[in-house]
Parts: sequence; C-alpha cells; structure tokens
Amino acid sequence: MSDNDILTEIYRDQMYNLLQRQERGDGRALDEYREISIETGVLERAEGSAIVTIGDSKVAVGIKMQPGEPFPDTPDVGVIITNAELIPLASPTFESGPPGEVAVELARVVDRGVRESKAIDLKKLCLVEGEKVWLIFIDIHMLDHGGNLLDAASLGAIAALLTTKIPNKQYDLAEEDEPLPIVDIPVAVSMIELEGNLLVDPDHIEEAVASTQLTIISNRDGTLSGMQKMGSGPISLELLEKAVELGIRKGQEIREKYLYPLMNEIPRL
Amino acid sequence: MSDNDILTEIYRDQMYNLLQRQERGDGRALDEYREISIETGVLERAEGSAIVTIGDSKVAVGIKMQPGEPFPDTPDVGVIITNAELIPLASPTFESGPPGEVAVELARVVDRGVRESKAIDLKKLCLVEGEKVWLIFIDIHMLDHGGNLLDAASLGAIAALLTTKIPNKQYDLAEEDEPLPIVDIPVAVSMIELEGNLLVDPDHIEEAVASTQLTIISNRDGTLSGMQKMGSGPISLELLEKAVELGIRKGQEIREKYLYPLMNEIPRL
Amino acid sequence: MSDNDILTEIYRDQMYNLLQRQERGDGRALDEYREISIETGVLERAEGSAIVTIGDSKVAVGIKMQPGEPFPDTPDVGVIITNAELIPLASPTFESGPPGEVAVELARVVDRGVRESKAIDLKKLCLVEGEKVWLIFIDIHMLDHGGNLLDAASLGAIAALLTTKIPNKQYDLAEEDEPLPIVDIPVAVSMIELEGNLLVDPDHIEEAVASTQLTIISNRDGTLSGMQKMGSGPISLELLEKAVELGIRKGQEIREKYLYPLMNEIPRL
Amino acid sequence: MADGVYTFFKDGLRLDGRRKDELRPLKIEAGVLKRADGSCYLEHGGNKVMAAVYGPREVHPRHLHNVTQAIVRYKYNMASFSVDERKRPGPDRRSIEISKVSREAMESVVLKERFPRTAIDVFVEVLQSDAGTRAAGINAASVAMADAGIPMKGLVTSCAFGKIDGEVVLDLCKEEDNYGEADVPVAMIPRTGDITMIQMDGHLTFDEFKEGMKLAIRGCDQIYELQREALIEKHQNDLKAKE
Amino acid sequence: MADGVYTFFKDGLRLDGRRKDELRPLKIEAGVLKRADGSCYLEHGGNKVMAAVYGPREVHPRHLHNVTQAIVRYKYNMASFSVDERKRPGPDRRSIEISKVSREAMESVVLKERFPRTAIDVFVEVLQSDAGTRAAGINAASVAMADAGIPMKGLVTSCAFGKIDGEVVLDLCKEEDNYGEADVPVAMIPRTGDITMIQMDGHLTFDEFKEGMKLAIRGCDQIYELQREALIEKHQNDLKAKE
Amino acid sequence: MADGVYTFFKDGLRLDGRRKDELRPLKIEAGVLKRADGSCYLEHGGNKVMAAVYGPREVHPRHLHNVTQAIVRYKYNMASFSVDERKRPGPDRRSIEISKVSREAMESVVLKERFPRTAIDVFVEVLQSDAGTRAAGINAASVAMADAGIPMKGLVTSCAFGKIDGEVVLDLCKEEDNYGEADVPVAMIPRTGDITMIQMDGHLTFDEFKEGMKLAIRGCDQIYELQREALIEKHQNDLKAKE
Repeated sequence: MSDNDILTEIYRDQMYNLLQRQERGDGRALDEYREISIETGVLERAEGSAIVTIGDSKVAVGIKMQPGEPFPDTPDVGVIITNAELIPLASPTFESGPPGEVAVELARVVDRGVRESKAIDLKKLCLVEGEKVWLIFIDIHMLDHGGNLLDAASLGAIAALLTTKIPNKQYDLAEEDEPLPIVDIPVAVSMIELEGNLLVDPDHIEEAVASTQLTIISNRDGTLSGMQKMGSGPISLELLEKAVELGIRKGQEIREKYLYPLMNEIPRL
Repeated sequence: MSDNDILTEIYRDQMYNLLQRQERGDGRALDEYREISIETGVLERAEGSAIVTIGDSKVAVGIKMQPGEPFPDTPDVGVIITNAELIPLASPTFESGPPGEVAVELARVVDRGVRESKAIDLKKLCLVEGEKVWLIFIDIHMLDHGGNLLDAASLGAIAALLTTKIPNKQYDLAEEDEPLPIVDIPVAVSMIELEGNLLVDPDHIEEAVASTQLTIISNRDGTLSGMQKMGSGPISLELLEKAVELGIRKGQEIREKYLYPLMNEIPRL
Repeated sequence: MSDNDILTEIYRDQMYNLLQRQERGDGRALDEYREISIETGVLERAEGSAIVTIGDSKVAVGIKMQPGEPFPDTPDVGVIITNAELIPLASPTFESGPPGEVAVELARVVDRGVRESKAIDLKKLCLVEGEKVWLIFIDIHMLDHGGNLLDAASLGAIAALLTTKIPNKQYDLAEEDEPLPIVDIPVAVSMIELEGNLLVDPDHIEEAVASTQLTIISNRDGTLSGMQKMGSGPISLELLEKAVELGIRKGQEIREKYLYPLMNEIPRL
Repeated sequence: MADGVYTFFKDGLRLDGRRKDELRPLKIEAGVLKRADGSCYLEHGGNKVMAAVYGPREVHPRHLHNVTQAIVRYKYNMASFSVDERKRPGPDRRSIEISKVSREAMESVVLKERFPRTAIDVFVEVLQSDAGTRAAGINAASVAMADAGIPMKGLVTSCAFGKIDGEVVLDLCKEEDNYGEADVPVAMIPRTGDITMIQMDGHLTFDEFKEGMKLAIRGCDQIYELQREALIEKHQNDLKAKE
Repeated sequence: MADGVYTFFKDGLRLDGRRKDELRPLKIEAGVLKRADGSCYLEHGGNKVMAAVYGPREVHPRHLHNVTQAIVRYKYNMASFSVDERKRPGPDRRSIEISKVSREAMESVVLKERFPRTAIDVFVEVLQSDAGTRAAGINAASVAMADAGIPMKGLVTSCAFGKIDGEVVLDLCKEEDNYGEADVPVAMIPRTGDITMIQMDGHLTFDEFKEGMKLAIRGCDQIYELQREALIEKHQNDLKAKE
Repeated sequence: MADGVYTFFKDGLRLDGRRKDELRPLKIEAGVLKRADGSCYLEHGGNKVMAAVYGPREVHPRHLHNVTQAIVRYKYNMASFSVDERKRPGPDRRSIEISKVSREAMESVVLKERFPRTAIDVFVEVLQSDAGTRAAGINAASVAMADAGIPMKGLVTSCAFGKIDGEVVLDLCKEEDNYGEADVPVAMIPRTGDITMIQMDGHLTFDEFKEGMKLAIRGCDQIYELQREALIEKHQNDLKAKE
C-alpha cells in the first residue's frame, strides 16, 4: 500500500498535520464513512446484482447461479465462487491481466466473509447429494477506485445476495424462482492506522499513505466472522482490539441503515 | 498495418507515384491477383488439406475431424473450429506465442466465411442429437508471408474442405469414408485502399503502406456472406460500395478458375 | 550449460590445470561420486518419498497415486506422470514460473529411465481395463543445486518408488496397501566431458564450465535403458563409447551400495 | 423457432414494437467516473456499458511507444454477469477481435501526432449485454474520449443494420440477432461521412447491403446527436460546478 | 462427524494429548542449504517446511526496483506431494494470498533502506503439510533471513489460535482446523509486541478474540526462543568450522 | 500386435521392403521460402518438414543478447494436422525437449563469435509426421542455415537407429518405432565425425549400441550427400537467375 513518490510524501505530511486536530482531508470524523448508496437489481442478466458507491468508489457485483458438482468433501452443500477484477478502467494504477495479489486477497476476504459468517444456508442449495448442487458465482467488478474497494465489494456482495432469485425455472427445477436462503448479514468495515489513530473508510489517498489497514467483518449478533490485516505496517495489540470494537460498531450501523431496508422488500431471516 | 519506419515511407512515395499512372510495383493491374496455385490432398495425416500459394505467400491448411459434443444451443449440427497461427517461420515480423489479435481476426473472418455462407451442410454432421456430432477443425498454418494471407487462408480452407473425407471407418461409424456435404463455395477477396484506388490482392509491402484493407466474402450466387474492414484508415461509402462490387466479381473469377476444377474431381453440389 | 562470464573463465582455467594431473577441485578421482545419502519414507502425505543428497545437491521426490483413466492406446496399463520443478529456492540461477526447457528435459529423462527400463510392471496397475488404472505421479522438487541434479532426481525417483505403498485402503480397492510391483532398478549416471576426459557426477561449477554432458541409464543386467547428451559441445564416438561403459559400471556400483539395501527392507524382485 | 416459422414482424412492426428504421432507446451520460480522465455510461436497448479513457500518458511496457505519435489501445471486456450463461473472466477470441476493430474504428479521428511517446487507453466494460455491444462500446468510448479532452477530428458513432424475415432493418435486438439472416455493425465519422468500421455476418445481396448502409448512416446521425447532447450537458454541469 | 457430535476433548486434553495452551512439538535448524544465502528447515507438528533467502541482490525484471530501498519478495509454495490429494504444481489463489500476507508480516522488521535498488527474496516450500503451514513458513523464513545476515529490527514469529468445542485453544492441528469453529493465524515481533499479521476465519465473540490473542502471544514467545536457539547453534557451528 | 507375435521382418526385409541398413527415401529442397533468410523443405519417408532460418538479427527481448557471440534459438513445432489424432496448437513438453536437443545438436558448428549481440533463429514446422521428425527437422535446419549464408564449420546431419525383433536396424518407420524395442536418434558433423546429439529410449546391450552407432554414422553420411546436392542445386539456380 505504501508508496514512496513525492506526492504521497506531501499527502502524508498534510494528513499528519490534520490528525493533530483529529481531522481528515475531506472534513470527516475519523470514524465516519463517506456517503454510501446501494442500487440492487439493476443488471438484468444476473440472478442478483448491486451497484454500490462509497464516496468516489463504485463497484458492480453480479450473482450468477447454475447447477453443478459439489466438492467431494462436502457433497450436500452449495458452492460459492468469488472472483474480483481490479480492471484498469477503475484506476490509473490497475493493470490488465489475470488478478494480481491484491485482487485475489480482496476476493478471498469477501468470500470468507460470506462463507464463514454462514450468511447463506448452503445445505438448502443441495439438489442431488454428491451429484448436483447450486453454484453461486459472486463476480465483483470495480468501476471507480476512490479507496476502500473492499467494503464496497463486500457490501455489494451481500446486497446482491439478499436480492438474488434462484433461477429454478430456467433449469426446470421448480415452478417458481425463489430467494436465496440468507440467514445472516456480514458487514466488512475497513480502516487504516496512522500515528496511533484509526481512520474508518479510507479514500485512495489515505490508503496510499497508510502502511497498515485492517478489515473487520462482523455479524448481526455482534460476533466476528472475519478479519484481515493488510499492508506491511505493524500494529499494537491495544490498537488492534480498539479496531475490532470499532469494526463491530460501524458494521452494526451500516447493517441497520443500508441492509435491513433491502430485507424489508424481501422479508425473511 | 501502417508503420512509420523510413522504408515504409519510401515505398509509400513510390507507390503513390506509380498510382498516378494506375500502376503497381510488380506491373499488375489494380484489380489483378498474383499467380495462384492450389495443391490438395498433400498432407496425409489430415482428413483434407491444401497448400495454397498466392505470389510469394504460402499457406497450409489441414482439416481434422473427430466425433465430439455439440454446442448446447445447437444440438443437431456439426461444429467448426478454426485456428490460425502466424508462426515466426513465415515472416520476420511474426512472433512466437499464442495467437495475437491479427491471427485471431484472420481465423475468425475465415471461420465466418465458411460458417455464414453455410458452405457445409452441418445438419448432416449430427451423429446423435444432443450428444455426438462431427467436429471439424480447420487449422491454418502460414508458411510464407508475402501479403494477403487472408485470401490464401480462406482459399486453402475451402479447397481443403472440398477434398475432405469424413473418417467414418476410423471411428467405426460407417463402411466407407465419404466427402463432406459441401453446399456452397465462399471466396474471400481482399484489397487495400490508397488515394481513392482499390488494389486487389496486396503484397506485404502494399499492406504495410496502406491503412485501410477490406475483405469481401461472396457466394456462388453472387450474394455477400461476409465482410471485414481492417486497419485504422477510413473509407468513403462510395468506395466501399465499389469494393463490394469488385469483391463479388473477383470472387466469381477465382471460384470458376480454381475451385470448380476441384469439384470436377469430386462431383457434388 | 556453458556461460561466458569471467568467473566461469577462471574456473575453466583452474580445472584445465588440475586435469593435466587428472585431478578435480575437490580432490575426487574423475570417476568418483561425491557422498550420497538417501532417506526414504520421510514425507508422510506421499505414498512414497525420498530425500537424496549428492554432495551439495539435495532433491526431494514424492510419489502420489490415484485411480484414473488410462491412455486410449494402452488401456490396460498404469500411467506414470513425472514432473520436475527447478524452484528458485534451490539456486540463485533458477527462476519462478512454469518449468523451463532444462526442467522439462530433466523430468523427461527421469521419466524415460523409469518407463523404458520397465522398472514398474505397469500391467499390474490396471484396475478396470480401458476405464480405470493407477496413475503414478512422480514429483521432483529440487532443494539445493550443487550440480548433477539429474542423478539425484533419478535416484530419488527409484528409491521413492521402491518404498511406495499402493493406497488400496484409501480408495476402497483392497483390504491392505501393498508395495508397487517393481521389476527393475534403473540408475542414471551423468558425467561431463572436458579436454577428452570424462568427469563423473559434476558439481555445479564443473557443469557451468563444461559444454558436453552425458547421462547413461542402465539396468540390473548391465543393459542400457536410456541415454541423453546435453549441452552444445560435440563428442567423439570413441569417447561416447567409453562414457557408456563407464555409466554402466558406476550404475552397478550405486545400485548395489544404495538401492539393494532398500530392497532388503522390502524384499521382492 | 424452426426454419421459416419464426416471424419477426406483427402488423408491420418488430417484436419490440419498432419500425424497420427505428433505433432502440438510448441514454448517454458523460463524465460518470472520478478516477478516469474521461468516461461515459451508455444504455442502448438492453445494453449497459461503461467506458473510461486514460491519457495521453506514459506507455508501459516502454518498448511499445512510438516516437512520432501516441498509440491508442482499446480493451473491450464483458463482465461475467453481463450474459445469460456466466462468462469466464478474461479475454476470449471474440473480445480480442472486437477490441481490434473498435480501436481501428476510432484511431483515425484522434490527433495522435500531438502526443508522441504516449498511450491513450480506452476501456469498455459491458455490464449488461443485448445485441450490439460493440457499437454501444464505441459510442461510449467516443464520448469518453471527448470528455477526456483528447483532440479529435470528430466523434465516431456506431450502429448495426441487419436482415430479418427477408427485410433490411436498423439496430437488431437480441432475438433478431440470434435468429436473423445478417448482422452488419458499422462505425462512421458523422462529420465527414467516412466509414471507419464495417463487419458482416450472414447473407445479403448487394442491393440489400446498399439499402442497409443508408439505414445505418441515418441511425448513426441520430446517435451522434445524443452523444453531442451528453457532452454539452457534462460541460454545462462542469461550468455550474465552477461557479 | 455430524454437527455437535464430534468432540475434541477427552479428560480435559485435546485429541493429540495437548493442553489448550500447548504448542505442537517444534524442531528448527538454520543454515541447511548450501546455495541459498540463508536457510532454515522447520518441523511443527506434522508440518515440514524449508525456507531459503537470497539477497540483497540485483532485481529482475529491472523496472521493479526501488531507488530508495530494497524490495522484499516472498513466495510460499506447496509441493505436489505435501497434501493427501495431490496438488497441481504452480501457484493457486490460496498461495498467492499467503505469500502476500507473509511478506507483509516480515517486511517491517527488515532494514530495507540500507539496500536500495536490490531485492530480498524469500522462498518457502511446504514438503509436508498439517494445519498451520503459513505460520511454519514465516517462522522458518524469519530464521533464514537472520541466517542470511539481513539486518532486522527483530525476528518475526507466528502461530495460530482457534476455537474448538466452544473453547479457545492454541495452535490447531489438522483435524481441529477442519472441523473447528475458528482459526486465527497471528504473526508478531516478540521483541516489541507488535502484531504484523492477523487473519481470521470462523466465528468468535470479542471476548474470545481477546482471550485467543493472549494465547497466541504466549505461543509466539515460546517459538521465538526456539528460533533464537537454532540461530545460536548455527553460529556456534560456523565458529567451530572456522577453527 | 500381442507381445512376441508381431514380426517386423519378411524374407529378411522390413515391412516396407527395406534392408536393415537402408534409409527411407529422402527429398531435400533448399531456398523454398521467400521471406526467410534461408529455408529448406524436406521429405524423409512419411515426414514432411519445413525449416526457416532468420538472422543474424537483433535480439528481442533485448536482455537475452550475448555481448561476445550470437545466440542460437531453435523452435520445433508440429502442425495440428501433422498427426493422426489432432494435436492442440502450441508447445508441449515433448516439443520443448526436442527444440533444446536440436539446438544443442547444431550450435557447435555455427561460428557464433562473428556475430555478437545477435540472434540466429531456426524454425522447424512438421507438416506431416512419421517416425523421426526431430532428425528430419535437424537435416532441414542445417540446409536452411547454409542457405541463409550463416558461416558453419560443417553441416549437421541426423538419423536414428533402433531395434526391432532383436535386430539393430537403421531409420525406424512409424510402426517399427511404436512397437520396437529401442529408438536412438543421433546427430553428427559428418565432416569431423563428432556426435552432437544422442538420445536413447528402450533396451540395448552395449554391443548393440556400438553396432547401431555404426549404422547411424553410415546413414548420416548418405543424408549428408543429399544435403550437399540440395545446396549445390540451389546455388546453381541462383546463378542462373542472375544471368
């Protein structure tokens, strides 16, 4: 994440000065998100979709489903496959080609968030044990990289899943399409550490300056379902515990403000 | 196609001067092909083959056939797979590695020529509906790049197909091998545009100088079955229509002179 | 193999001087191996394994077995798949990425040694003719490149195979695991040629200096089962025949000293 | 859908109610992305595409640069979820060809000589696809390029004509494309009337071809107006933002 | 192995007889390879890993170098035969992620500024895998780096904690990892107490997390002692060899 | 074709009527391609190969060049349609190995020191394959190199010997290769008698090996004559063309 060019140095100085007064470049509080918007169901070829913006960041997530083979060691549960592409459309620093380590890590953190939180009742997605289960493809497409793509991607994934219809009719498996069996709503909250401070929802300049980033994924009951430290900077145990608490609190806020309303449209859980 | 080195500039000047008198470097008329030769059946491991030379260009085309699965949306028709390689043996400018955009485009234009002209009656290549059909591999191997490889490849493909025997015996599917059900004979005619002139069958120097190339594919009844503009140069509607007419006319000439004789050997259609 | 940097030049001069007295840098006789050690059965996830050191070279070989499809033209015999990786852990000159030509050649020479010597009775590894046979994966992992990796890899492969247990129980195919049906013990002996001399078991500096390397693979009865000349240097017929004799003799010595003891543990043949 | 039975017209109108020479609805918005130098979001029928332009900028890898002019690169990509059957990520042969012909469609309008040793990179992402994504991509890319302030001789505009039930029509929708008899995507510079891209699939007589070209040119003229409007609106918003 | 039936404790001890806060046996040997600048062979439970360090050395390809400091590269790789089901050779998504987080776990201790324009390359090969290969790899890499004489602010040490049968425990073995409720690999600099890697899978309350971190830190302290001992032994052998 | 039943001899002659020490028919033509600096088309039994040589020329990518001598590169490739079962395009492990040993077979005759910093590129395409394509490729490449005017110490010539029905024979055909007991491709410099390539598959006693080498050397001498004739004919045609 950290970069040594002159511009980054200038931004670093500026941010350090602001932090003395607990301020940020765009006037936000340290624990404040930029404006969030979530549009669901906009991409009609997908079984579920969401376009999420957080500040200048914009991410499209599409869910595709098709019957396929289960993993040999879990013959009776559906399969989640998550893929993310940091396509060069989204940032001057992204390059063409197969996903690099940053894209792979992002996809895997989002994937574990959905999987480990047991957000989807995968047992209900078994069609014929050992032979046929639903495959759920979560494809994450970055459109504009204004920083904190991980939270946008994670939010997009769960929003898209909440509004996904299982395409029973297309595959002659039932009379009606039906919603995915969603049983929890994980939310990822990312922050950077700078001079002993935790700054939630960093923009891309803050990310470039910071060398420590943390993502905390939590569930509806306030428990943790995932965590990842990124960047080469160290962090103290004290600050790490603060970050976990902060992540759980902000996760709860986002869930209530942006995700519960989606569920009102499709009541379940 | 256009290149900015000094040699290309010199050739450009020379060609412009010649064009004032409607002449070309090798003395041909603007609508005249170089010498064409077609040898079929020379490569014995292939079910059909042709080695085509047009001037200094030489292309080998081999047809391989084997039973395989149809596409899900067309369960009762055979499958054509066309592949072209601009191998570095053929030109100092070709590089090793997977096919680049020029090779991919060439293969796809040849492929569409065969497919869209409905040259082969693919319904007759169904073995078991939805399960097994004949796969036809058209592999195009460039040997010498003297310009206008596309026409040589396209001519090689249809000549090889006209002389292909379905390998029934090898796969225990019938007592006898039999010719492919060919029902039309598409011919591709390529030309470049230079200063408002159309030059048919460009050599590799003419190709380097020109920034607009057109390929017109037509059928036995004089209708169009394919077209592709290549290169970054624009062309006027008037000239485009002229090119289409010219392409249809030259296609008819080639078909009569070079392809009908092959059919006398294997009378059908 | 030959390299033109200054260090190689210096080594070359030094070796030429020593060779006048039929001596080598580390005091060995020209036909003398460095110290050899073989540990088998150390890698427990593998069905068979060996870690071989020859002087400063160290190679790990693991054998994995699983049921799979036979090749269409040999429906009743097991399948051997050999893979070697010159991983950058083992030498400053090795690079990440898919196997290069040296690794491919090494794997193929080891593979042919096992296959052509008919070391394994592959007919006994047929489970259901035409449908299911045992696949034997020989994976060769270089750990330290002190020269003559090929002999270390080859020795590791046969030592690992000699101690491999067919995993019948894991795949519910029999009550008990059983040893592989080994029927011969090929040994590869490599040497370089320098100024008309043959130096057995070259270290990595000797390899860098030499431009001709020979590998002779022989069986228990003293017959040849493989051979490969590597490097761009030529060799006279006379010296080649000497090399073959030498290779057979050294192979016999290694077989008796290092491989027969392994068989005492698992008596068969 | 057996041969000859499928019919694309009802009471003289097409399946979606259009006349033969009528475009599907379009929506064009310029300047929708923050990081790109220029961008455009475009909907055309069921197509939803996003285009971004970066440059002129340094060329990586270096050896690709040209000492006399800018190089133009164009990458057309379909999102995995843009089609009914999920598409595997990464370029396939179809997108390689489309990227090439799209780049060639646009290259001649760019004043490349002004920016030697640089690259102008165009990225087109198809988020939802109906028939005609390459045309939609070119139309969006053209607006994005203008939005990036790249000097051009004119905008490039693209649309297709085709043939269904023996009739030459403008701008095929997905069903017409799948079961129709010909599809001819065209790109042009409306300002000069020059054609910069033409491809053809299917069967057409020479007369049908000429008839179709007339339709396509008229279609391009209409789209050109919408491209201009989108750019004007973006410019006015920029001015407002400055006040 | 049905839900809830599987039990990981017997008479207060784990399946392999360990207490909740007990590490599996470790064995660490420094300087085991001849060609590498530094190396380490490490066994931790059923894990067997080899680490090698090369550098500081020239950077290939050139354009990756940094003019102000060394770049650190880390490649974690599993041998095909290191797992029950043969793994296809070459990097997969899992090893790409592990390589990244492992590199980031180690980078902050390296005095990179001393070696501008160079690369420090770390290679970790897993020869036999049990749960916890990334931690084993980091522990071995850290020793190999010291063995290579790379100046560092301190060693990096790693171990995991997890949750089984509702209990927070140190250092999961393979069965515990497969059927447990959470796995949290941690890396730290024992000298300073700073955390340099943390990942989490599964379900934990905040209190369980805090409890687990205490266990992990204590585990790291014990491993740190073994790392130091291995380096001291290597150093003494080197001295003996010189005599 | 059961073991022991298959017999390769009838009345002392082989399946295709040859004696044990007899080559299959050869046809060699130099200078058949226009764009290459040197080229050769060669038929040997059922093998049909085309070889082209480019160079000495600039090296791409640059960092591969050698400041003291030319580098030689050799690419052996089989056309998809050259074998009974269609081969997937692109290099496989077999062709990577053959390219390496073929390059090494030829490298020592090239006066590389005369062309520092350049590359000499050899391309061999197999259009139709019978047993012995690597030898056919080397024989063609050698002629193509001379046709390109590359200075050499001598031509390189290649053929194989093998063992069938317990007998050592020259130049295996496809059936003999598939069911025979050994195959030994050899390359040499007939002018000096030096061996530049040898590989062996199968089973041979030391005496059989020595017997086979004698056959191979005699076979190479015959092929060498044909290579020379092809080059002389090309040269004479070139002279005629100048008149």
